[in-house]
Amino acid sequence: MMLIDCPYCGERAQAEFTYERTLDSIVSLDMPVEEVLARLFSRANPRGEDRELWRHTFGCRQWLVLRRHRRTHAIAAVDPYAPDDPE
Amino acid sequence: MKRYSAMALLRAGLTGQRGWERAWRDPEPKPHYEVIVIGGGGHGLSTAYYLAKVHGVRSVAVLERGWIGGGNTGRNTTIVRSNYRQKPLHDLFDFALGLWEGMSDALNYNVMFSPRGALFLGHSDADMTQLAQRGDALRCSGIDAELMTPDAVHRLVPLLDMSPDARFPIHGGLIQRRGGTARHDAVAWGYARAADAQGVDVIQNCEVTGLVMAGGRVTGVETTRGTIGAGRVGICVAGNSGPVAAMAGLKLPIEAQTLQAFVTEPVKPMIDTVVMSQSLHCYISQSDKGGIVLGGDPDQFPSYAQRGLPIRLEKAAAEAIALVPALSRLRMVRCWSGTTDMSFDGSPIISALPVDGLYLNGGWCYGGFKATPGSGWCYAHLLATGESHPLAAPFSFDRFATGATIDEAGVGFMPQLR
Amino acid sequence: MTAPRRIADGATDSLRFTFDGRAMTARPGDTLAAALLANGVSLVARSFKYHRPRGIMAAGVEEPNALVTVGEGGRTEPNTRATDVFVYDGLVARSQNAWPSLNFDMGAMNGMLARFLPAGFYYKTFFGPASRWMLYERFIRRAAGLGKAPVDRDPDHFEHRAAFCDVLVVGGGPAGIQVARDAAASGGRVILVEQDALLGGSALRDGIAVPDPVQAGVRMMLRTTASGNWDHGFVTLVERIAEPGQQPPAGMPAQRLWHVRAKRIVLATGAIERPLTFAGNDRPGVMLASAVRAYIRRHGVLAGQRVVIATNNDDAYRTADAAREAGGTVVAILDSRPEPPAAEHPTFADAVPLAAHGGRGGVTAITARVGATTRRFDADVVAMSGGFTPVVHLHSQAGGTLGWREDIQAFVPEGGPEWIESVGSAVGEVEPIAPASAELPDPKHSFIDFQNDVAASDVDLAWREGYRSVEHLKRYTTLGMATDQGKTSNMAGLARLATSAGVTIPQAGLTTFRPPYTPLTLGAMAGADGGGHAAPRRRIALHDVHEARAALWQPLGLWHRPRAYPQIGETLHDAALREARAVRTIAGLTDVSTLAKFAVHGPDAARLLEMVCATGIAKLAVGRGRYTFMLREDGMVLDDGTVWRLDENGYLLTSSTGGADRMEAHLSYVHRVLAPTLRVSVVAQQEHYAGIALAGPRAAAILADLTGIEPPAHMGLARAKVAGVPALILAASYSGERAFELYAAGHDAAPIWGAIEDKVRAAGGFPYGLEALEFLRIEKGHVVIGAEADGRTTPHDLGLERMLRKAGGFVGAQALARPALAAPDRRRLVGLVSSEQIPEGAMLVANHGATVEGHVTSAGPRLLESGGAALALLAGGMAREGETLLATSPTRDRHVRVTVTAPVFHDPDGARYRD
Amino acid sequence: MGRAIVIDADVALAPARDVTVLDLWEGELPAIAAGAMQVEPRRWWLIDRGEATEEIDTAIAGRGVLVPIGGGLTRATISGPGWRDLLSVSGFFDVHHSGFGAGSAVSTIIHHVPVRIRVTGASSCDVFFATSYASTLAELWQKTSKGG
Repeated sequence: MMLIDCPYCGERAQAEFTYERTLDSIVSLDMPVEEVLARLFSRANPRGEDRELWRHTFGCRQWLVLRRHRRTHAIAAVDPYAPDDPE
Repeated sequence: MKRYSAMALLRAGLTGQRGWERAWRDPEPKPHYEVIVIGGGGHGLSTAYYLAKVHGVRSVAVLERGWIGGGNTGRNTTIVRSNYRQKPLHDLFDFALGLWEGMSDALNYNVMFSPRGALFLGHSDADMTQLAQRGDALRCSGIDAELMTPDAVHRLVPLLDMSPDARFPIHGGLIQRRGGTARHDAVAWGYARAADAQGVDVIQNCEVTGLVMAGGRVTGVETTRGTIGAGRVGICVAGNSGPVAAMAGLKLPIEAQTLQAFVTEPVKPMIDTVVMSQSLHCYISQSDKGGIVLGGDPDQFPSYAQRGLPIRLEKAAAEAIALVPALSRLRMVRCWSGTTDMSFDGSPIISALPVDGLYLNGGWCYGGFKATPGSGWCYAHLLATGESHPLAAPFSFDRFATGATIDEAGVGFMPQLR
Repeated sequence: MTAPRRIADGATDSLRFTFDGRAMTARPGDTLAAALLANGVSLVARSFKYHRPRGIMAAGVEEPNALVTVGEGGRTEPNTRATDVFVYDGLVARSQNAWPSLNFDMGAMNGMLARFLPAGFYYKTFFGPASRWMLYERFIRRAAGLGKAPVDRDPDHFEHRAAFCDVLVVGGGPAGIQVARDAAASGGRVILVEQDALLGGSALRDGIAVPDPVQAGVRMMLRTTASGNWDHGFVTLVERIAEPGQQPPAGMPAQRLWHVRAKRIVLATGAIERPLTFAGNDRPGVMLASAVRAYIRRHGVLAGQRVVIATNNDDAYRTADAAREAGGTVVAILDSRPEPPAAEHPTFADAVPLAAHGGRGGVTAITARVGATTRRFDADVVAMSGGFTPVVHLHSQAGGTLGWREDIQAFVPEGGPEWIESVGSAVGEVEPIAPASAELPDPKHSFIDFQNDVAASDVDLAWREGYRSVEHLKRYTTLGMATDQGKTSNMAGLARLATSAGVTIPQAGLTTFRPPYTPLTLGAMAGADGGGHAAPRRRIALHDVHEARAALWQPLGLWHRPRAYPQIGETLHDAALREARAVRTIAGLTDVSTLAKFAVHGPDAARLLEMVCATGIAKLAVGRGRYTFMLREDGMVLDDGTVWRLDENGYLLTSSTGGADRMEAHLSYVHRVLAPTLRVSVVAQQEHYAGIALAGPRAAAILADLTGIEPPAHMGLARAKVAGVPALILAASYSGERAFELYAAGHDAAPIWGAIEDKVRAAGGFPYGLEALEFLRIEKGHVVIGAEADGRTTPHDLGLERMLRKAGGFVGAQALARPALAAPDRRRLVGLVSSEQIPEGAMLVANHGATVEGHVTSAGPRLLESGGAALALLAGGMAREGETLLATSPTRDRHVRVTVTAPVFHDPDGARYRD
Repeated sequence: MGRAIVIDADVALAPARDVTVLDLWEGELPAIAAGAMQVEPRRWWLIDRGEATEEIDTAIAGRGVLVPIGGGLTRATISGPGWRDLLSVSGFFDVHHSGFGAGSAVSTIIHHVPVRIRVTGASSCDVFFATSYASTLAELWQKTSKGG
């Protein structure tokens, strides 16, 4: 049960959050089909850090970007989602 | 291979159990193998066994990072069944079930496959229709499935809460009588011993750290015990498919997630059948030792920690008590976590990859154990011939791009919804 | 009255309890183990495999042997460690895993066959078909297991609680108390948990007083075990409010599971004494030296009169002192070290126990090698000490690493998360020991895992057979897999493995520690979610209205909705037919409150909806609505519903009940992630509005009568008061008849239902439930999310492709281009008709035994004519129109000839929507 | 902590009725809406504003919207010294935190139910949740508090 430091609400239990997807699998509606399929259906899936989109579903309902280590669960950063985030 | 039998056991008893040999050798890696299987779980070991036994390919090494059977083979709820709704799935899993039925004899190792029945409970008329539909699909494929009335369910599992105001009232069930459980560790050990007897090198403590490429083709692997050449390399490391595929620069339609299970202290027999549910992620069975083995929801976020969310275990306990109230005072003695290879349609991938000489068997989600022999059989076919076994052909790597996905749950590409 | 083994102190026993029906007495503060020892009971249990007689070995949670069943009825707790239950008046304890009795147990036959039943014997025999294995297995299963589970429902409840603190200290011994007091002194919230009923830890067995942490501002939780250490300082604690089998105080739960979030965790979890490995080390009367001392000092119980100490460290000497003070005779101290400390007891250097002798009643003597000779000592208790193993479980569970300490022959915490530290004996502040002795003349009877009967010979066998990884050893022999989770056996097992391998213990490896530290009840895990509360039951706003009309309820996810309103003597099916026919011929009303509803407002509302919905939105006129559907990003149909334009920049979107949360998240995702600059507000109003649908040929007249307004045309909307309550009226039809959905604030909607129902009944109609609604919509050919749209179907599969916006720009448009989605043999929506009822879910085949080509997704009766209608997904879809197929359901033994038709059976032109 | 004390708190459930979402896609919260409960960065709840709600509607015209949600909301008024303990039952939020005083509000989850808690005084709070869950929470609190 991780502790996620929501930029809007402060530190909250993971039970209030839902994982959505990795940041690099966000697909915009104007992307070409090949890119859409590549993004939707492939993941780096690293045994280390990745950038993930989560939602504080049972709190402020905002979309957050977690830089999180998948083996240790250490969270290096939690930021509000911003569409111009470099991937 | 010294054969196991009751007589051999008796003789050994008279000589202080001295006569047994090693179940499998501890070979040094050779410089080159026809086929290298990365991953010494049940799937990898059975692949190696069938490569040698069925296809006569004996120059085979299974490379295991740690100890064989230490991944998801040893971290599941040991349930074996084939009653999936989608035809490609139930055909593959039923082929596996057929192999389970003769596995102990074939391997000369008692894997304790125990067809005590796999029962799905229905909690509403809608559930019962879903179960009937699944059963009808199975029966039309020649696979056993039987709808049960509430009374019949109650007779089979007398401790179920049959009251109409139960939170999950029981309207009946669908049973696959050929389903059941097996001793998970024994599957890895039995295949390792039988493969070893066929000349396969089972090499433990040998981590693959890279792939050797030449001319756009995989020609071997780098390991912690040196470079090993290979004609074909088969990845078989469900739970770690992503990092291994990344060695070839590939990304997969797979995300690693944690699935937990737990077992209670042993008690005298109280539940003889594997009990599951059409609308809950809840699995209940009793091991031969007497512990009630319970499983629940996956953790629904990516992780390799092999450490899960306590609230998932708590939910599984709550649902188990709702179904079998007498479980309330039993105690969880141990829990474990597997890293599952969650594929993006919920079905496995047994396929060539877009790199020559490299193959993948993975993406088994939380359902791989029951497929072990069938998975190995089909993967051995692919690695020996370069062609997909007909049963495995639908489980291709490119099905996501073409749209020919096999989505049993119908929830799409987000593994956390599965 | 005083129990016989109690050290005379003038006090009397005030509690009564029974063991195997025998009445005994105890004192407050006694564990059941202490009370049994006090009453002279040495044989308490039988081991798992060989049914060997076992007594009490330890004084704490590490006890491997003394497992009993405590309590009666639904409070029965099997496999309770006698050392971990405090006696209360009326406690009922029974021995287990013995038949016909603890003294004479037939299962002990297994012990005689032990030479044929080594570790893993079952992998080598019982071949043949699976049915033959199941025959053997039946006997194995009966012999296995320990206690019997209760049959009755648990009469007590359990609770989950959250707690937060700056420092969580686990372990109320001297080290833990010190840390907790210091932490409290520097401010902040400090919680100290102790699994025992008393503070003190190791100080209790040495009779040393400890300072009071509560007075220092510490929140103290006794009888509370830290069972799991998870991510980021999250710890699960189990608080026992009632002892096993005991009725909790009125209104209180039996146990609480605490979810604690701590900024810092201090593990003062102490150390557990290790047994020594020698033949017969499992006999009743062979005990841990620290336990013998604890029973004397803490409980005033001397476990035996003639005490032999076997040790490799100084700690056990304190036990010798305590035994003598209590009036016992210290026959000998057998110290494996060449130079033992000076002691006022007969002490033997270089002395190693070889075998304990005796019977079921317990140990009578012990043989030891003393220097070059072998000597025998009479004893009725053997107090052994193999050194102390720091309790590192919680450290390790959270990902902490361990390092080896040669001087204490144990692992201690090393690295790990920065918020966790260990103190006291948990970091190895324990007596150093002499290296373990490898001599073992009788490995078959020298036990390592006592409960599971794993002897040294089993470890040796596993090694010879190649099960050499410590994990293989554990799994092959079952060492460490018992209910004590190897607390006393793991180190001895590792030591034996290392000896076989000729390596050091750290080279041999270590198995991982996983929660829980001690077993915890599923009841506590479930907390308030146990029993009937495993998931919320959501009630609709008009629940009581329907309840008053004797509605049959149907679960749908967490919701419960009216399924039908049967009249007396009427079956569900008949009721639904009556209700549905009334809708076709007169009128009916039904509750549609659970539909998802979203208010979408703002200058960019239409743009957001066009991204979410695959159908046209922009041209929708104010005051009008239309059917719409949404796709997942992979092109499959996600949900469907209606969209209504309320004003220039305001829309109401409805979608399916079951998909409400998913749709809320989807709308938010599209808005906040894909198009965050849109000026739009999306508000979920699912529960704000109760919804009542009025349908049937008379619906428009009834509505006009109730509101005094001209009813809106089909897919039009209006606002009016009904029964004085303001309502939004949407002229939408799901049934295939002229219909209106009336939405009003949930708290105020009951009068609307009443008013409509009166008019409907006066006209000869009825309220109708989901079953009738299902009949109606199947006949009209409306698809349902979950049935026809099963997450694998595209708009093309459902015949909706003509509604797709050609220009794209909606979620899912791109992935629809995938080639397999256009394959001609995809299963597509068709209708089926038959002269009889078509079994829902049946497979579609040409003939018996032929390949399955499709399946029936929904089926119902024709309402005003005979026969059945169904919707189905069929390979090739409408290209198959006119073909005759078999709808076959082998599981229900129903096989019906059907004809493929268009998927609409009632009013295909929508004439009935026009007034 | 006392081992044998059932929580000392009173719970009263009633329809919330007058609750309206105020969403702004532009600009600041108007002064007349001050004191509204902020539930998201750009969303507030107007509770029991009665007639004033219309004035607020006028004040935000063109840059925001008011949407009623009270028809499906229940308000639990919890009072008594044990209210924080009561909300720690099956909860995940630190209700005992010293910063969580009168005037504070939080969205969290209790016993699987999404709730919004507003602290109204030293020994009282309001908890808002969807009415469909009212019986679920009522049963939980009845079992736990002295009312049970």
